[in-house]
Amino acid sequence: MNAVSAWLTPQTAATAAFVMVIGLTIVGALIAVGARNIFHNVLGLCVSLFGVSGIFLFLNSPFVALMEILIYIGAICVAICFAIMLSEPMYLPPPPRNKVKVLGAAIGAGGIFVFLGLLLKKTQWTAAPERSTDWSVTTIGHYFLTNYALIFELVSLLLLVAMIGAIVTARGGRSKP
Amino acid sequence: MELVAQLLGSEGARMVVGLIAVIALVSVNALFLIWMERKVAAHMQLRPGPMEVGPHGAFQTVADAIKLMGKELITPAEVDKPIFWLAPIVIFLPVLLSFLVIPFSSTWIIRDMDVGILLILAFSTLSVLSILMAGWSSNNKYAVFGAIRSVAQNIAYEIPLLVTVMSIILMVGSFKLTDIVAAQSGLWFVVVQPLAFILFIICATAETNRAPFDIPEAESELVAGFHTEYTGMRFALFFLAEYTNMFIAAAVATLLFLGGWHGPFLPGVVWFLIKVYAVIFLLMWFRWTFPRTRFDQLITFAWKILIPLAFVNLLITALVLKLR
Amino acid sequence: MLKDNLTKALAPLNLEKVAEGDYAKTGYHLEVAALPAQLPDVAQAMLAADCFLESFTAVDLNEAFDLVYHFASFDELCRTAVHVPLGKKKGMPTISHIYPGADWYEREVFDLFGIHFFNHPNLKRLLLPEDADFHPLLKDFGASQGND
Amino acid sequence: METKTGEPLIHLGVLEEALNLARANSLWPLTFGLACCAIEMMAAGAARFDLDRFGAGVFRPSPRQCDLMIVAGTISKKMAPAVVRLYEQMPAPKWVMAMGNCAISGGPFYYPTQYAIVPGADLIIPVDVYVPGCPPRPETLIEGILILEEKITKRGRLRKFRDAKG
Amino acid sequence: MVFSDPILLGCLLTVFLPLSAFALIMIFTRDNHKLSLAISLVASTIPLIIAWTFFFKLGGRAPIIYNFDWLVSDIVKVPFGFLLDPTSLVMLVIVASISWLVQVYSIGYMAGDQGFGRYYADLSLFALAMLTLVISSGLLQLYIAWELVGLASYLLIGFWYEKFSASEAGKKAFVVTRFGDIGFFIGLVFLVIFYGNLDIATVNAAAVSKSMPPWLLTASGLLIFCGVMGKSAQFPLHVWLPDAMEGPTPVSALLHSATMVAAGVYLMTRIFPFFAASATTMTVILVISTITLILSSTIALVATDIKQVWAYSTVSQLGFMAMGLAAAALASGTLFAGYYHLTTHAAFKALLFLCSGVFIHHYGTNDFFSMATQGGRKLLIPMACITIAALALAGIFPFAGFFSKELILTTLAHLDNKLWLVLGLFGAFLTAYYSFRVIFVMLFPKAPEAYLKVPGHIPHVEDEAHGHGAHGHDDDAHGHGHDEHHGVPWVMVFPLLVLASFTLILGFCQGYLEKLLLGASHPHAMNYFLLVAAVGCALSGIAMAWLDWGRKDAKCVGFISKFPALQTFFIQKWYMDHFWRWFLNRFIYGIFSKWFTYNDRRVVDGGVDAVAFSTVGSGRLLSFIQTAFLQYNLLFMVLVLAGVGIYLMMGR
Amino acid sequence: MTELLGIEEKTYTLNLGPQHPSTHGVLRVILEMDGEFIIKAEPVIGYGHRGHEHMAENRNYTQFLPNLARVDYLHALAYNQCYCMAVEKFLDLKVPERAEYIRVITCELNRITSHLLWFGAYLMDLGAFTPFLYCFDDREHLLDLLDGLTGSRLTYCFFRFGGVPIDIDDDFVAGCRAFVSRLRSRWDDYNNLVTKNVIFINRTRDVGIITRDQCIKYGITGPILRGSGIPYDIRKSEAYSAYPEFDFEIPIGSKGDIYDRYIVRLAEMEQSCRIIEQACNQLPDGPIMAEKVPKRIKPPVGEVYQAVETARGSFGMYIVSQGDVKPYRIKLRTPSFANMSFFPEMAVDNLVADLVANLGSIDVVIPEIDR
Amino acid sequence: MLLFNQLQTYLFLALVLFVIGLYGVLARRSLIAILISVELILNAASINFMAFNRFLAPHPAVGQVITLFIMAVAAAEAAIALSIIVAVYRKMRSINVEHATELRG
Repeated sequence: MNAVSAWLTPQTAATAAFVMVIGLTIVGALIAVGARNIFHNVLGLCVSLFGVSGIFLFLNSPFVALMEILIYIGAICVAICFAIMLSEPMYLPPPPRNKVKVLGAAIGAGGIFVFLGLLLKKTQWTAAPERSTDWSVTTIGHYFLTNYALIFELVSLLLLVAMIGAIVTARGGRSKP
Repeated sequence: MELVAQLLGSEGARMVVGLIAVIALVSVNALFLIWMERKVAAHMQLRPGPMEVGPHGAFQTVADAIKLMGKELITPAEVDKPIFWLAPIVIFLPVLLSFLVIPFSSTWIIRDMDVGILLILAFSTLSVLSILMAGWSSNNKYAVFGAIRSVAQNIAYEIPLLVTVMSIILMVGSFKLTDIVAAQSGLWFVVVQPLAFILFIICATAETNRAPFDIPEAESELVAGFHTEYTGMRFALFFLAEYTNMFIAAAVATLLFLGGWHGPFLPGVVWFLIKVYAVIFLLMWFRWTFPRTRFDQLITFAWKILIPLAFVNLLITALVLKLR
Repeated sequence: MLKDNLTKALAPLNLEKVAEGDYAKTGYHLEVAALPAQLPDVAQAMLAADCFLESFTAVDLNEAFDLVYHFASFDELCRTAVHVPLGKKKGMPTISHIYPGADWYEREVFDLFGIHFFNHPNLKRLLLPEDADFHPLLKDFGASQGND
Repeated sequence: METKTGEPLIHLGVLEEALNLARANSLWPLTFGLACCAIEMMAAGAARFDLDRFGAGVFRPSPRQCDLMIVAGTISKKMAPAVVRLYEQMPAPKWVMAMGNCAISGGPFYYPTQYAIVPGADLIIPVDVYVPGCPPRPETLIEGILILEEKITKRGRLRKFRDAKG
Repeated sequence: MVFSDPILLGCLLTVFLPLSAFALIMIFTRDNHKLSLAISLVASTIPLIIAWTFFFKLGGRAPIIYNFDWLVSDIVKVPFGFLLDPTSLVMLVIVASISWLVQVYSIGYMAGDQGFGRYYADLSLFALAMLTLVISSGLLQLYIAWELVGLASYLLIGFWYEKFSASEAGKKAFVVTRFGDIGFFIGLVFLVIFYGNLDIATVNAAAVSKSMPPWLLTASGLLIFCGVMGKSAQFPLHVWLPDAMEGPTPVSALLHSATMVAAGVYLMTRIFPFFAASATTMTVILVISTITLILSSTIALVATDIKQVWAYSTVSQLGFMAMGLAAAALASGTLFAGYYHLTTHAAFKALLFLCSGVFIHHYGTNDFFSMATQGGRKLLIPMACITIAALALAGIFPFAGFFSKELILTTLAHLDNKLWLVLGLFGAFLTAYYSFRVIFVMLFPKAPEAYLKVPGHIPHVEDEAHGHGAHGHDDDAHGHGHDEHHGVPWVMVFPLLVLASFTLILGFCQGYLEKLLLGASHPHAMNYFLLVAAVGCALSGIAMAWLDWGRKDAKCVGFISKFPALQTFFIQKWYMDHFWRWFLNRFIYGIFSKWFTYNDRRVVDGGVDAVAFSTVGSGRLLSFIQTAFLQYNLLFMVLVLAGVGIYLMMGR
Repeated sequence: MTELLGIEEKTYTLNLGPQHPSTHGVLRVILEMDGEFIIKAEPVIGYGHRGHEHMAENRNYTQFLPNLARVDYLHALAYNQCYCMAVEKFLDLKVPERAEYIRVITCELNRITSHLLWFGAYLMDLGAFTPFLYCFDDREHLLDLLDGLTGSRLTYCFFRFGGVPIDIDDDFVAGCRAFVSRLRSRWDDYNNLVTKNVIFINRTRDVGIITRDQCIKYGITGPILRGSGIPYDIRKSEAYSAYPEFDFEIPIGSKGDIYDRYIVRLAEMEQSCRIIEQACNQLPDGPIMAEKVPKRIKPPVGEVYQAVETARGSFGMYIVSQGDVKPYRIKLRTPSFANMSFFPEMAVDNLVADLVANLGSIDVVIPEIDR
Repeated sequence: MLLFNQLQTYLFLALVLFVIGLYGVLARRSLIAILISVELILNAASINFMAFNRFLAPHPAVGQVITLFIMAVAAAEAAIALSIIVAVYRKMRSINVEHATELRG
């Protein structure tokens, strides 16, 4: 009994949860990239993003974690599904894989993996000497309107342009006469 | 990290108990709501509704539920099996999670998160995904239609919903549901923000796919919409989720606009439930009164009227707050 | 009077018979008899007079068919019956390009009597299953089919 | 070892009875009418007769979610394959009710040289209850449903069940 | 806070009522003409009341400033807010009144137009922009409003967008004013970078106290004046204004004569101390505005389109105002002369346009010779009003224009170089001549044949009409055919009467306004020589017009036809349009296209010649990479990157 | 590119029916769709084909009478009447006036049941459930009346050659009056719930417009025709039975869209009420059966065409007699057959939701099309 | 030292996600699949930012702000990309990148 309770500390539980989240992220990502069926890809992406959201929770930011779900899963993934339904005829068989391309991609990605892995290993990460502990959403909002106001405006503009652009580009289908 | 440790530490027991309570609540609530819907509909339609099974048909939905559990689970040959199986579960999980942050009274709450309302909104978007999964995997044209419609509708109605909620959040200055309710101890926000309340109710009706916005499952057009191919318990889960979603939508409306648990004489929980069921009754009333809107009209309504209005409301709220 | 106008309009077509009908007995104001080849012209004349095709059917007279077209008008009470004798195993020109409403009537007659219509855009069975191999309204149908 | 065919190996006694009771009290019919009888079926669901009193008022448009197929009207030969297919799409346990004379035997339309109809639903799918009439009155349909319930539970619906027990 | 402070509430209402009217009409009620009209009228009436209340209640008091933080960072502080001082109050009253009058007038003018709702939405947008511009407390806010005004102007000029010339004119106005606005913006950027503040009061104070470097003053002053040049149609950016007359006439009255184009001059008065601090700037302005005055007056001499005459007259009067301001700065005077002329000009020029609108509406033509021959003078009230306005424009006592012109001429007289004064007087003479040319033609019409010799006049071409027929109007339904003479609707007459009375009154409010604006009234020593000279110039202009156009056996060709070369020069509008076209071709397209041509000829052709043979082989080799299969290119990139990266990592 | 992928079109087919909630029975529509837009619609009928016409040739005249009620079970009495009138024409029978009045009263009552059912079912197609129940409630009261007189609720076989078999009594007349006043008190409810409902108006206005030209080319009749503004009603134009003695109007629409058809049907119920009221007031005394009706119906050689106005439009019977006890050929000209043949043109370039609205607005009775 | 309390863990996770995404971008044929892979890459970047934010940054709001920006950009990118995909599909009836070669010189 004692052994169990010693083993079942919050830390171990948290670690288990963390491993689960990582597993979710990576497995999801693999499905997102590997599966042949495009719809499975999107669902894999959703799973992966769910995992990422969990990671954000571990990184102390429930706000960003929820925004991740709201924006990425709730908006982007759904939009992708929508595009799939609008564009690709679902009943067609997936095209065969191009072996050269897959091989090349694997080599390229592997190379980058090695490169960045080495970079990661060899870099000394040093924390800032003074660190604030203010994690509140209010501060984020404050930053949006002060230090990062310009980016904020730019992003707003970008979204506006994207919206108009999306409407203009995708328009021109059949309309009700 | 600290947060996670806390989540699984002293709070653990509370959460487990809470979850069990939630599951019980969800099932009882859904049974009750379905019965209520049938009775409300029946009385609006000059007929008694379920009468024979139990007093005034009280056990009717119990019988339905038991029957559905005993039905054959058909998996049609052409479906995309894993997704077909997962969809009913996926539609149910976010609904359950939303209960984590709903305060039934000042103390009856499983976890009072700082970003509570955001959690509900974020998870409510997931239901679209499961509808998509269900519709797509069924490999049935009606189901796909239902799914596509549902997505288009949800994209259109999510925006005004979020913007409307933002105006309340702006007034309170917090995402925390208890804070929002506490801010209404004097005046309910429905008085301050009547337009927002109306917008919210309309959007919530559309989000929960209820008439007159029930086009994803429009019977006369799409047979049963995205769940055409589902049988037995899987179908029951969709039903359950729909009614639980309704409860959540009504609960959020109550928390944001109707003062949550505030009210004289009775305990907070009772007040909360009274308000929630009143809102649900309103939604039912809509359903049994209005014809269904047409798909394009529905989308046009959202983009041309609701979204501008929601933004105007937000703008006015912001201005009044800034200048007050 | 529509009746007179129609008589006038049909006169140049050299029809077999254009005569006033006995409305009290048969319900017709005008009775016309025409040959199969003349029928499209008759239909054209009817359309020009704003008449609509009220009904079209065939009667199996054992040795031949009698095709009956009924025309009437929305504006004035004037029903015209056009009888067209048609030999067995003969075809009939379609009028579905003049009266799109005749499309289904002709398909029905094809279905039930087996009469073929030339130039019909979509001549296939209407009421019976596609794979049926009989024409039930022929007088010899009962004898050949027997009981079912 | 001998087992009678059709009998389950294990009897779950009370559980099975409860399940049957639930099934009998929640018969969801398929929204499916063939001819005249469909109107009387609608009337049975409407205000005066209200099938919903017995829990049988939930007309589902999709065969996948139904328990009961009410064959209301004449089955033409063209329609017969579709009827069979609908029946096959329903999940077990499922029941069929032949409503009206046409569905029972071809009714007034059956005569020696009839070429178009299937004389009786039981020629193509198994029928549990026959409800006669041309068309049957809604009361008759309700009676048919009650009889079907009796057939399912072997005792009758809940009230009768209780009485029988007590 | 907002509800406890009626002034702030008033400011907010002034700004947001038109905004909400615009939004409401655009989104919801565009197709419901009556509702749109009601919304728009409510949203312009309340600002009108507020403006007048402010004017009387706050007129004599110290400036009231509201500032709210908008963009705040360590370096830059950009507030938004409201500045209510006499300068803005007067302009506020002008803008609110005239836009209200024009909205009323448009009920009659635009009746039955398909885009009625859109028209009122655009008017509300304009009101929003212009009112914001007037009462904004910072230059950036002013700049935003300035651009919004441009947008509204673009929308309104191109209101009848089915008509090619109208949409082209809208585009031209937009592009040309943008030319100036680039300068304006760069000027603002200068100010922000080197001074860090855009608050009007602060900028003015800094300029006066010489805490700003002089080069910055001059540079940014000149750049900002570019904006003025664009918006107030100063030479050489004046070309858009006459074309802008393609819009509906009430729009011309509101935007392109009384308020929007005055925004440039208003900006000059707004930061007058800042401008005045640099003599270089002011000299440049003086030169440009004088050129504008003379140039546009001469073009107006030969125009046959009634709106063109007033358009060029507007340009010249704007030049005159700018002259007054520049001269005042150079002679260390006050901004009063120019600003006063702005005020009076707003009244009588709006009146001129609205009267012309009545004629255009009634006769379906823009050509005033045609109007005259069709019996234009029979419309008594408009005729009387247009005559009053023309008298004011010519500067005849006791109409408003007399006083304000007199004041500007006095200011010009203070300059050392008397050339400016002479040019000003010459301008006054021309003004009187061309305005009375119109009046006399209208009052004493000759037989249609008499006008055949007038260059540019094309008799009886109704398609030229801006108002009706061509724009989806049903002539029969509305009965605006020129041979059907019926009454003018009262909604169109009422604004005329109001404006006419202003034209009469404003002249005598000089003292009051001066006291309001400057804090004290300076009784002017009447310069009798100048008085005589000015009135003399005006009267001789009128007399000349009488001789040329008015008297019974007038030749109806104008004295200018004595100098054919000059006449052609004027008719061709000093070849300004040609100049711009040439300029664009030569410098903008020319440079770029030359560059491209060069690239084409030398690099491509030469390359082909030189490596013709070797390309075949190497091209095959390279085509593996250059396949336009995006992914292969990407893969190649990634592989190289990975290789280089790993190599570098190994090295460490 | 398209060849490469083997896709010719991005359209796809959708099978609506034969079992589908909105097809009102067993109709199948093969739709070719582009997204939610319908490119082509092809109705497939015959799923309810029972061979009535073939049956007629194998029965004698009296035996065929009950069949008519099964052709259009919603307005059975009009079909009865048509057949009786046709045979009466053959036999040259004069129907007594009281019998004609009874025929008119029952026929109009039956017309109201049909329109009420359409009203409810149509609203259900549009997704509003409650009006359906309201209509059925009203309809039950009416069915009680007819049930008491004729002995059946739906498939009436009440008229005989030469008159009616059973006379009506004062209770029936009082019942009719009571029902008329009850129905009139319900118009407000219907209008508030449906006619003025914005969603309903949006879904029906300017949808499914039918022009006069199309009506002529397809032979469209009934409320659809009148919705398109053509005042054609056989009760007026051929003025059979006792109809010439009543004062009633033909309601017509202006645009020819679904909303007009809806309004026309509502107004027709009111006109039927007027006819019933007048008939009850003017009800003459006398016999209810013609004299000397032959026991054995054996019409002379010849042919007859008889048309009546049913709830769905003009129903015509074409009977050819060879002087036998059995008819030689009976052709049933049913209104929905012609109306439905227009459907493909009506459905094209609309949304699926409009298809449902259009189909419902035709008010089809499938066995009547398929016979 | 706990697993979830180390910067390296997160960076490595981000790296894995990035590489998977990169592979997808290079290997997949469907435009939508490529878009999905790009989303993965963006998420890898977000994780990096959040990790630095958690362990290194002087002020913890900054990383969150940037992550939120990334989300906004991703949303805009998805909107445009999807509309392009739909448009491309309308035009070419395919969303296979290897078919979208009209740019080829």
